[in-house]
Amino acid sequence: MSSFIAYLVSGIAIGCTYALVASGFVMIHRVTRVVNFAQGTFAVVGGMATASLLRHGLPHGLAEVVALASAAALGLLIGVVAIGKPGTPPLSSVIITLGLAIGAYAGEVMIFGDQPLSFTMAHGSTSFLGAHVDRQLFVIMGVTVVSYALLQLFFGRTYVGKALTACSSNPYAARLSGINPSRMGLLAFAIGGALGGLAGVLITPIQPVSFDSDSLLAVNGFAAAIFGGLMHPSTALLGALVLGVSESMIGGYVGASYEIEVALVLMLAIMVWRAARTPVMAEEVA
Amino acid sequence: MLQVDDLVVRYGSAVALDGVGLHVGRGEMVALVGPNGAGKSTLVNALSGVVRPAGGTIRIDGRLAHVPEGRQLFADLSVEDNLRLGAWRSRNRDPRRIYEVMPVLGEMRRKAAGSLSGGQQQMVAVGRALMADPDVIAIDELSLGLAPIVVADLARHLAQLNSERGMAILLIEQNARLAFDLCQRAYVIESGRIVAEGDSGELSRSPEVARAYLGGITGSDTETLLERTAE
Amino acid sequence: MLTTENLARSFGGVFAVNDVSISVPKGELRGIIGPNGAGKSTLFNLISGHLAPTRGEITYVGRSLAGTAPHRRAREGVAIVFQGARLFHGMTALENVMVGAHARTSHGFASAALRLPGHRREERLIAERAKEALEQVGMSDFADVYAESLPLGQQRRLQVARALCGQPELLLLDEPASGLRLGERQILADLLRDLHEKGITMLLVEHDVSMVMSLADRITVLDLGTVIAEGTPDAVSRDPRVIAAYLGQESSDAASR
Amino acid sequence: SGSGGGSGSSGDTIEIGQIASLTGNFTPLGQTDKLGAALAVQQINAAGGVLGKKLHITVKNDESDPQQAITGFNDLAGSGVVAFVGTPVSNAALAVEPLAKQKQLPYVSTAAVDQQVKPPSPYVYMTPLTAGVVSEQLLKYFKANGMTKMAVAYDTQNAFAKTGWEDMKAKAAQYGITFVDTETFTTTQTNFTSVLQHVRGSGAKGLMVWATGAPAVILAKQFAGADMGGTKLVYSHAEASSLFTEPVGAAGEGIILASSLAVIGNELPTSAAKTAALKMAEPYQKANGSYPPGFAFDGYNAVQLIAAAIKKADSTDPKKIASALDTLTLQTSVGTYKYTSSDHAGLGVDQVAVNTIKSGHIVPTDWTKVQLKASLTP
Amino acid sequence: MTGRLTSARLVGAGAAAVVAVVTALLPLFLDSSQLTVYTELLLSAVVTTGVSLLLGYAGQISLGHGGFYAAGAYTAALMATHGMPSLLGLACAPLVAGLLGLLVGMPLLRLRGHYLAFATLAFQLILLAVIGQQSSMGGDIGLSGIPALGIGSRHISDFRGYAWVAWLALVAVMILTRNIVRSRPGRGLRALATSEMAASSSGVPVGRYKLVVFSLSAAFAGLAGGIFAFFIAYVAPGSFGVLVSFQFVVMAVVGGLGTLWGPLVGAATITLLLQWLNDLGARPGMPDYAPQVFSYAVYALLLVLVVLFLPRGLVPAGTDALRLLARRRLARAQPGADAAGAADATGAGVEEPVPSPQRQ
Ligand SMILES: Nc1ncnc2c1ncn2[C@@H]1O[C@H](COP(=O)(O)OP(=O)(O)OP(=O)(O)O)[C@@H](O)[C@H]1O
Ligand SMILES: Nc1ncnc2c1ncn2[C@@H]1O[C@H](COP(=O)(O)OP(=O)(O)OP(=O)(O)O)[C@@H](O)[C@H]1O
Ligand SMILES: [Mg+2]
Ligand SMILES: [Mg+2]
Repeated sequence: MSSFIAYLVSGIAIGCTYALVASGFVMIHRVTRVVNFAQGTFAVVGGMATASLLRHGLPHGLAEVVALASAAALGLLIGVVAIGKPGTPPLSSVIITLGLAIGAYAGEVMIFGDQPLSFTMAHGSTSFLGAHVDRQLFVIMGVTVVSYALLQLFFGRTYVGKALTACSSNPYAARLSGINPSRMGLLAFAIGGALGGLAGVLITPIQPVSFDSDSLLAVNGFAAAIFGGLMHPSTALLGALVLGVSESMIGGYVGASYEIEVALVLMLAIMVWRAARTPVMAEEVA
Repeated sequence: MLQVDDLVVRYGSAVALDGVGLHVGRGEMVALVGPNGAGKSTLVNALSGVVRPAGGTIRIDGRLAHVPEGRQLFADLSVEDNLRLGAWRSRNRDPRRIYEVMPVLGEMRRKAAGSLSGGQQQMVAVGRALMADPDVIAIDELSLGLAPIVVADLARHLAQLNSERGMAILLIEQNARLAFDLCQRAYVIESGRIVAEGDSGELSRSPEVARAYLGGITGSDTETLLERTAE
Repeated sequence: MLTTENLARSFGGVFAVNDVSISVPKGELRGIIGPNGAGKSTLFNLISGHLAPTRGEITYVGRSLAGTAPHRRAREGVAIVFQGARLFHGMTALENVMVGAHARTSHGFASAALRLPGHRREERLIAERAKEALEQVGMSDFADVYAESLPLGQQRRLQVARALCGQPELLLLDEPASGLRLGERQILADLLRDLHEKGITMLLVEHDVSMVMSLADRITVLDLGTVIAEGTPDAVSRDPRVIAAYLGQESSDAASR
Repeated sequence: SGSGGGSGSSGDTIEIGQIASLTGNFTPLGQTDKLGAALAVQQINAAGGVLGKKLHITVKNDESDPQQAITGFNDLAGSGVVAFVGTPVSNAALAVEPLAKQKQLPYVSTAAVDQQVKPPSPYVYMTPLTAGVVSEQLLKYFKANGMTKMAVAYDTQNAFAKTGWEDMKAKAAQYGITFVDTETFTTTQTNFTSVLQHVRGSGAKGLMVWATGAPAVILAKQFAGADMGGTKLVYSHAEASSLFTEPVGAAGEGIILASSLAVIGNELPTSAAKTAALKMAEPYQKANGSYPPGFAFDGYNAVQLIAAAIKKADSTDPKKIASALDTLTLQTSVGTYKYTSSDHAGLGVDQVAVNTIKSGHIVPTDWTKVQLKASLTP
Repeated sequence: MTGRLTSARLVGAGAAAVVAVVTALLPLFLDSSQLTVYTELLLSAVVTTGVSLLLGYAGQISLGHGGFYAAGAYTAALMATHGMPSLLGLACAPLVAGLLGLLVGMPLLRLRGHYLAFATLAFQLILLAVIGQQSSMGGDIGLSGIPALGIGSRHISDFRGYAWVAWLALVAVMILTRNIVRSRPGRGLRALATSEMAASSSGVPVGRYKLVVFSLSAAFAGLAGGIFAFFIAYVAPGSFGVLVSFQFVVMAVVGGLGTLWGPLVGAATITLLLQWLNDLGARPGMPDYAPQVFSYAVYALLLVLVVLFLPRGLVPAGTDALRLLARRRLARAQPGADAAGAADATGAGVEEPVPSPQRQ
């Protein structure tokens, strides 16, 4: 039983980190239709910046905030390159983000070095329903719940949130209504950067992060985000939890080597099943 | 209100508009007619700034709203959100005034705009532009896919906004008779050039215009449509 | 030729088409009118196979179409002109029309890849038919223009040409005249009359009432997903329910004049 | 074929080729490997070179990728090098090794994977400790410290880790050690909850980890955060450098890890071995700011071995260099290599130290201190 | 009009022939390391041609072609190491990959857009993980000692032979692609890329076409993989990572989607660029972090610039420039001829796509 609890909690927490990366994907895609493959980079920058700022003597709190701000600024920068030039088709923007993700390696190696960095946020472990659980996991879960609630409210309830959605739904019509899709897109990139950075800040204490940790984070985050069609935060969260918990459970009860395969097969099965039930009509709006 | 001089628009090396001049005064309703590919949509796209002109000047006093050709909604958002976003630059975001004109939309306010029928979508597109409380409205194909009753209602409503609030209207309409009857003045555009302009009554009496845009098998019904409008 | 029996389709519990039973004999031009949201396009989507009915049955030349994929229906002669543009981007107008010939041709990947002689013959045939179809809708001059850069009116006509290139036996037309100017409408009307004379069965949805009235043999009126009237143009335009739901008093007078 | 072995180098230089992972996952290994080799070349040339000629080394980046390693090998082989310092990436090393045989060019590998030399194949030699000798020494340590019930976790995607574990498994019974729990993971794994949970439930006295790079660090971190009671965490020699101790930080305290003697050069009792280690370590530290990791010693030694073989063969003919290597004995920075035609690995079990991490530094365990005193001081 | 067209076509055919001959003769003048690059480049071009057929024409994105590449390589490697004739192994490589494409495509091609991109990516991850656990397939460590390609006792003994095998494969794949694209099924593919509804109502069997083209492009990748296995003589899951699949898509986009020559140009550009950066960074005198930082930064910079300023890719940009040049020269020769040029420019040459009225 205590094993089960341990797997469950760790699965949920890992799922939450995927969800945070995913939320950045959703944020950016929902506004710009660009799948931002530099999303993992934000997490890396967030995590590594926090670690190295702490090493340079900045206090907790300030270090995290500065790191998040840098991730947001990086997001803005990537946004400017990826969608700043009018008429860049989404596929080109996607390739650009991929290129920038690789280019970011150069900066990261120069600034943070090529070794993994880590730091401690919440100390030690605690006993939870008979299982030993790293305290950091609870921090991750708490922050994720709050961010998702805010995100959901933002897109679902606020006027600006609707305007952001409108930009990807039909940029032409958005412009006609006076909404500036480019500016909104940049805003989304900045927020997406901050969300990615947040994921990094929270993960680094349990998983040291190096400049090339981005691909794994990006793949898992993308997997979760795709679950919600890169559009719906709540389904993305669900996808992330399915992914995290199933990985954890399979790792615990079957064997760690099968974790990824089984989780991916599960996701594929759900996606195909869902697609089989939606007619082409629904996807090709007339 | 709206003043266009010497407007030139190119797509690559093809010239879509070639020195177009046009004027809509406050409280005026002006029709723009012309065959397929004449450059009407290009002109209104230039007005709202989504197409960059290669030359000429555009001056707009106040707020311009644009009903685009072929619907163009935010398909994933609800009807109500579509309408509210029309008021991005205005303060009044209450869509009820639109529901009064088009009650169907009120019934469907929660539906995703993309799942509406073609005609219903056109209503949303018109409604969204009206939400902006514009000083000038450019409507590209008003009656596209709309049932006759609805066209009549909308035409009446536009006329009312025009007379009561002085809203200037530039109307592109396939049904030239409707356009001429609704608007005081009209321009005829062909191959990117204005070829005729003037009082709609006079224009419709011109034999060339009448042959190209008014006569033939259709059209007789619109007279009566407009009688209703005038009521 | 085509019959529907108690055909129904709901979206989230609301019926867009509800118990529609119509029967269109071969060679008829049937007009379908009704207010916005009456279910006309939904009906077309059911017939062309893009939507599965919630209930009911569609029979085409004596056979049920249940479970038949859209491309099979196309091969059996059902063609559709969609309400939206739905053209193929990155292809010229001529190529767009050539795709329409898929319904009547057969050479596949293997014979194309190996350039078998039959393939060449068929390619020539397809190109001829496509040019002919473009000619019919009066768009020969635009053969080499990319479809997405055509103005709206031309896009509508191109769709008609694409449908014709498949040599259909049943042609579903969803507002083919929308966005067309008067002169262009007349050309289209002439074309439809021509096709009618050639014996092609047609279903025509159009909000230009006088156009439908002048072309159709019979008219079916839909409202809220159900048939509220059916008959000759004359009879329908005098039907009080139709006037109340769709035409409005005065315009029905006009239509019947 | 387009490339010949080339019969030595022209003029007054002797060309040596090096393949190293300058980018990709194994960058730190390749970078330090390259620095070590460069230092050896510099020292040899400063001392007058070999056979009156200067050594010149050309480095090809394998991007941590076997395919690129092959590209690099062919490139260098075509340009007439007489011998190779091999890549530290074990998978790449396995891919390149057949080419060395085919092209008949001596290839001194810096990858720690036993398959290269087991069985010994002509032209292929290695400088790092083999997993075999490391396993043996660690098993001895377990036995001496009463850690008879052990758990193991190894990276299935890493040739070094896999063979290391297989070797240890084969010898365990000999030393009375039983492995009560076997855990596997992948190079990219980031969550070790299940591994730790299983180990906790197995009652093992220690967890032996065979891995390199990121997973080793992450596992150590999560081990520290999981409250594992008295269970010891044990690593192989792959982690014996600041590349591991720095990112692990405080979570590393008390971890047991193996290494070559050179890695703890400063801690060795005064001896020829210490002098040899510091001859490499001190200039390296001066130039690069930190004590050299094991990989740097590997690169350094590879060059030393090649140079010694050239001198012994008195020729730059690759075939003659190879036969010289087959009978070479050389005191190097990490200890004494004794290559024979049946042993292309050269180092013995007494060249392995078992250490622990104390305030961020790698220091020998008491057990090793006792042993070293016996073996190194006369 | 037709006169102009056929002469243009003739010029095109002539240029293609010249390129073919030059590339066929090139291996004679390359040294062994250049031959390696040459061969890897052509193999990438073979896979990219498939990816481009899928993405550029049929509009279906795959981030999993590295998986099919691996499938071909493993098929050839396993058959050859089990003593089967190497030529049979090579022949089976595209077959097995194509079959796998069919099998995988059946469920996955129900997905569209980003979903499909993810699903193919996941397929590759799963495939590699499964291979990694099969000790009979060499596991994660890989299979080495793959015998050389040959018939009976005659074997390809040097890299030049493989360079020509790769050349043959590329020529075959390009001819096949050209023939398909310019034909009835090709038009069907291009049609379904924009609207599956309209395509199916025109009689295009959308599901089947997608499956066929997916499987075909998988087979291309498998063929390249088969040659790769014999060429490198070592296969391991690590050689077919996810980044490889991304790389193919990047090559296709950089070269120009929807063009026949784009994949080759894209593959050549990217491969040579990477090779150049690699050599440059490892030069003596470069700082330690140089290869690392340098290769990332320059690669990213060039990629971004190309995509940003030539969004349609290198090949379309090149042909546009050539056409412009030709027109200028024509205009200078006979001043009246400019009008002819203007006629075919409708639509094609729009510099800044109008925020297009989508979803009509
Ligand atoms: N995006 C584009 N790229 C290239 N050419 C275009 C583009 N949009 C329009 N054109 C061309 O510009 C000309 C004018 O088109 P426009 O859409 O303005 O005509 P229109 O008068 O609105 O026609 P319709 O009545 O059919 O809507 C046409 O020749 C058309 O082909
Ligand atoms: N995918 C869908 N999801 C939900 N509702 C739908 C969907 N498609 C159509 N509807 C609804 O079904 C009803 C009928 O739509 P349909 O498009 O058939 O109308 P129509 O008769 O063609 O109208 P119009 O003349 O405006 O084109 C409408 O109320 C519409 O909102
Ligand atoms: Mg228009
Ligand atoms: Mg409709």
